[in-house]
Amino acid sequence: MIAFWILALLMIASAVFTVTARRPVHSVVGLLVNFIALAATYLTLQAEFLAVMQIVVYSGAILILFVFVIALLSSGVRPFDVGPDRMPRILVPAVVFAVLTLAGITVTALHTPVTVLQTTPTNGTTGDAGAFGSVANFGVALFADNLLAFEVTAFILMVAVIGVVLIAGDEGPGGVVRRRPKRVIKREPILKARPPSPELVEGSG
Amino acid sequence: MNVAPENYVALSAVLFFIGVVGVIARRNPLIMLMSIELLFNAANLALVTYARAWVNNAGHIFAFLVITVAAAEAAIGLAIVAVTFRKEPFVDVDEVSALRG
Amino acid sequence: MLLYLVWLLPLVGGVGLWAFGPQLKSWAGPIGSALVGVSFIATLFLWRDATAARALDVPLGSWLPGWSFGLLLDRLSLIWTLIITGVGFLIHVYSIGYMDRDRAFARFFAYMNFFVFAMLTLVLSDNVIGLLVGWGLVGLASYFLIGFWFYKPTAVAAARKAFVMNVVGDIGIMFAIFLIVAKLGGIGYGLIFANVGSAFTPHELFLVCLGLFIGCAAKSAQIPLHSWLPDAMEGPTPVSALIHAATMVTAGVYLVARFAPLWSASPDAQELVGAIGALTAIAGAILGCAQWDIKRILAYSTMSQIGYMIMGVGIGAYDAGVFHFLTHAFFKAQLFLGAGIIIHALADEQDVRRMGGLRKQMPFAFAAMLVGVLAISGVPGLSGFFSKDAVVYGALQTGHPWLYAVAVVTAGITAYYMFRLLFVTFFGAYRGAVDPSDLGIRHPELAGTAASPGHHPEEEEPHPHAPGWLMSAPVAILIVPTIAIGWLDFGSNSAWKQFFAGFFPRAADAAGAAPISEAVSTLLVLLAVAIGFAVAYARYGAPAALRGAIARLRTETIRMPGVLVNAYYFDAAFEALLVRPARALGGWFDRTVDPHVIDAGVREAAISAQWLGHLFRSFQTGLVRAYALTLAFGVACIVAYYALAFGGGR
Amino acid sequence: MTSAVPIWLIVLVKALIVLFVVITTFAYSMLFERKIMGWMQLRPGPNRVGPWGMLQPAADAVKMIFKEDLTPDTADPLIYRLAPFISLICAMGTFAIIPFSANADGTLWSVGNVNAGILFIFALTSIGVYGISLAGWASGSKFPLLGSVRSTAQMISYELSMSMSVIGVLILAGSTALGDIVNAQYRLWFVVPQIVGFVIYLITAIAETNRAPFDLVEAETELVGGFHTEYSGLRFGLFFIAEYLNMITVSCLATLLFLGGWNGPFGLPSGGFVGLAWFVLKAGAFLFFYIWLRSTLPRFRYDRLMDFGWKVLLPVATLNLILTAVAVALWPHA
Repeated sequence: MIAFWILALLMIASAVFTVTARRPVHSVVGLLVNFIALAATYLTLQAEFLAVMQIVVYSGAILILFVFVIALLSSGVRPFDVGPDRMPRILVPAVVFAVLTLAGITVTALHTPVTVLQTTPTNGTTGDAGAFGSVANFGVALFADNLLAFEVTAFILMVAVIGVVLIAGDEGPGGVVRRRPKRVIKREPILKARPPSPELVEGSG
Repeated sequence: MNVAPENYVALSAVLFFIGVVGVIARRNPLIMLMSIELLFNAANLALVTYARAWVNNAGHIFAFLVITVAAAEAAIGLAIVAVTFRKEPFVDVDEVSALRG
Repeated sequence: MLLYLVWLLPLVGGVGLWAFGPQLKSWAGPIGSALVGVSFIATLFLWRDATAARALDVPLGSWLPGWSFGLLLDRLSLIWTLIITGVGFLIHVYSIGYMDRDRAFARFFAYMNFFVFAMLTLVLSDNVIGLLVGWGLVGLASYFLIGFWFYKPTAVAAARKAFVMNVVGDIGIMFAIFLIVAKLGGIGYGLIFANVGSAFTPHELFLVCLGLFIGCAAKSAQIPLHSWLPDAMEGPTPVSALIHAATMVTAGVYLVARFAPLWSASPDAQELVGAIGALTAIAGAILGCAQWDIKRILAYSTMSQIGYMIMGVGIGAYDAGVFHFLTHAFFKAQLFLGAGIIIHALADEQDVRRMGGLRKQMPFAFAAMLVGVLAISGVPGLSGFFSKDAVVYGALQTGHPWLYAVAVVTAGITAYYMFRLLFVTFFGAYRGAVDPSDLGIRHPELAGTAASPGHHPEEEEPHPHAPGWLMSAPVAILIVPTIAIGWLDFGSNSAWKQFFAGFFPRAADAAGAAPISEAVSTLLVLLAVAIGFAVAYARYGAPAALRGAIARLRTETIRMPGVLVNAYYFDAAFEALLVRPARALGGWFDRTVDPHVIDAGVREAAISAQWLGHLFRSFQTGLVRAYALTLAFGVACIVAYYALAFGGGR
Repeated sequence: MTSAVPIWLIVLVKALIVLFVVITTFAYSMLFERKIMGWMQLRPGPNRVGPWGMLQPAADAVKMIFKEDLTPDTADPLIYRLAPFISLICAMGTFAIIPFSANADGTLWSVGNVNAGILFIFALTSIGVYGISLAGWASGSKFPLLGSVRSTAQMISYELSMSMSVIGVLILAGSTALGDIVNAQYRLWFVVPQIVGFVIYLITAIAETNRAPFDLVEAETELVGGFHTEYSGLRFGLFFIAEYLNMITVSCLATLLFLGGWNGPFGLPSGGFVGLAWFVLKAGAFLFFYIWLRSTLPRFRYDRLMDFGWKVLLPVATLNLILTAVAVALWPHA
């Protein structure tokens, strides 16, 4: 109970920080905290494997990409950040819609209470092998019952990889080189095979 | 599950709300992308909550797939940002309007 | 597991040779042959499983309840599989020699292997859908192979004709399958045969059998869908031997034998099939007497012999019909391969009028052809004698005296035209140097007797030469079964009858005892054969006839009745009744419907799409956040709907 | 636990013991490295402070603590200060679940036992990257930034192969719990059937910890000090500790995953303190190997490094994984 409220407050605070931070890197840090808190929340919900995945994939791969791109783009040209909107015109409808959404979801959620099948932890606590949400449980669900979805997702990832290489690679569509190729350093052999000097040849003869 | 699922769903709604504001109000493409990640995670939280409430790990699977798709989305989004930025150093999405009809 | 191997090895060959043909070069032939050979050996290993009490049935997978697909190897399909792979293997080996100078060597073997795969699919399937798939694939393979020399317009036309006619048959089978599925909800043979009596009314059963028989008639060249078979001789000779003599054209026989329970339950259908078979037998035999192209003679004889088989299985003498298929596969392959040796040696000359006297130059080919002719004519002791006798007597046993009479007469005609072929080709003097017009040949290229451009004739000397061992060995091997295989069915309790004991329904026995005994019947047939031989000898083989051969051939060619030359005007009738109206209809559509209805529709659709695009262009501002706002609006709407619809409690 | 001692107290005591041991190990592994490198290069190594230089780590610590802590003007203060702590916390966190030995009844000698133990460690190491990359970015100068970009790319590239190589072990053991993995090696260490995986793990482990010959992140000749160029004093010390702790973690992990953990070779006794001795011996050998490599091999060129990671290691690791999976599927009980 206490854990939930601490985590909830932490998540909300970090999310607000993410959205309002001046610099993208601050946003990343906020989001990182948010994700870790979310992973902890997953643990309280007995989604053990998902919690680990949340950190490994989201924090360890996706979010680090943001850091990478920020570092890549901020190398020299000009500080890569835009502050909070100077023109809050769009902020008003945004907040209106968002509040409407929030209110709607909250009303719906609170007025249709969810039937909880089991209030106690299902077959063992988090951490037991084979329990609900554990690696084994998740693996069976993923590879036995939802194999097609899994394969489709793999396909989506592959398409994304190809797309990214095409978008950001050195070559544009059709194999056209976008950027000038790198300067090639011509190496000269350190030891050149020189012809033996005539004196030496004569001397030896 | 000591805390009622409604609380988790409400938390998810709040996070979603923050994410929506971020996407609409910010002009920095990276922060917009991060706000989208927030949206994904808000949805995931709801999924995991219902999965726990109904003891059905289809919700976990779905959340996992969402994470995967989010990875693809982030990769493509960042690639686009990198390319755009390489061409002309705009960091304001309002100034990037090559798609105007 | 082994059955998978039998089934898929030729497919591997077909795909592999097609894909890697240019790299394999001359290895394509041996590889393709070896795959079929291995398939044959594997089938031999399966003999015991197939002849066990429960036949070998390997499931492949299922789609809907009652819709499981699988491979079935029982006694019937075992016979077919052995012939397809065994004779197929020999013909593959033969082709290595026959096609040695062709440019598309690998493509040929790819097609051949593909054909073997398709044929195996047809016979091994344990359900009607698999059968139909095999049926269609076989037609496709046949289309490929007839049109193998696609630079010959005649070959292309023949391939198209064969394909179209086969598709007519496919439609018949599909119709039958629809009926079966509609009535039974399943596709497996076991299910169908178990419910023959209960699920169909006699009327429906007749319709099913009719649909199936339309397929048979198309594939097995039965009247009136026969006219593609002689034209199919445009393909390479090994193709004619394998597909249009030994295996594919007998698929109709297989179909009738496979669905024997259906036929036995529908006497009307049996009568129809038997009558059509007999009609085809005699009609084909008569046309065989009027042809000069060696392959066309053999093609009409094939048509006639399949008529026998269809008659046999149609009237209920299933094992006799299947036995005739077995012997025919050997002796007809033998005849075609022997003819192929001659054609190959004479640089693609196929007109028997321009042969003659080849006995001395090509003794091996003569021996091979002689054995084949003796076998097909039904000379006692050779294979054809036993099987033909069984079929003919079967007609009498099952109470069809008229069909019996036709069959006996046909046996005589068969002997006549086969010996005619033998005498004209091998006796007398060589006529290759004689001017064609002296022989009555007016337009060699129109008669289909011109040297085909498949090989490179300019490189070849048109002189009779001995075949290479790759071509002679298969023929030599085939001689053995051509002579001996008939003894399987010798006597009243023969090995063959035991093999199929209890396999086929024998309802036809109830028709009563035959009016004459089998010995008398055999004597009658032999008498007809002897008359046929005597006439042939008198006209073409006697010393006097041989001396005036050139003049005689000339008068015969000129005075040939038009009804025979044009094969009873079947093609002309099809042309007038079907092709011309179809062309006219197509032309009308081309001029009227296409530009004013279809094109106009497409054009209007494009214009409206353009207009819509202009309309929506204004929404495309390029502002990402505006898009996001729109999305948020949409989400808000959806949430609002749910909040209003479900928010007030459950 | 039947005793009246509350569980959180036991965990706390355990954690403190491990923390103490780990910090000491870190200090002496540094000395160990300097000594060994000295001998390898035919020089004595540190020998002034205490007998054989035994008190050198303490002297270093004193120096670090009292050095001035500088923050550059161009730096982003928040991130600049945060980064070292991220590194250190992640480096230390792994020790919470590494089992060092086991009792005869199977109780593990670890602070906590997590079912998805190996995944947990991966999660922590993947967060550890942030320490370096954020530090590089926040320093606000060029060399650290380059070091940071390099390290991020390198870590992402090599973490993939590392996971792949480890999954082979997971398939063989059929569990993600570290204790189960070690127990599965009772008869045969996984280094034998997974020799390819072990070699890949070895290479990627060195790359993950940014050690020579993969220390492009802090290549002195190119980038001065890499991501920590601007750091000094205790904050630099934290990075330093984190690096060595990571080395120790990776060594422990190699011991657990491939070298049989606390199992003795040839059925020699194990468990309890004997097992702990085996464990320390193996991890120490792995550490020695690390140092040996550093003093032997030259540094990679950066593009070669990336090529090697993506075009050699990843395919080989994938192939190894596929072969392992097929083998396990064919002979499930062998």
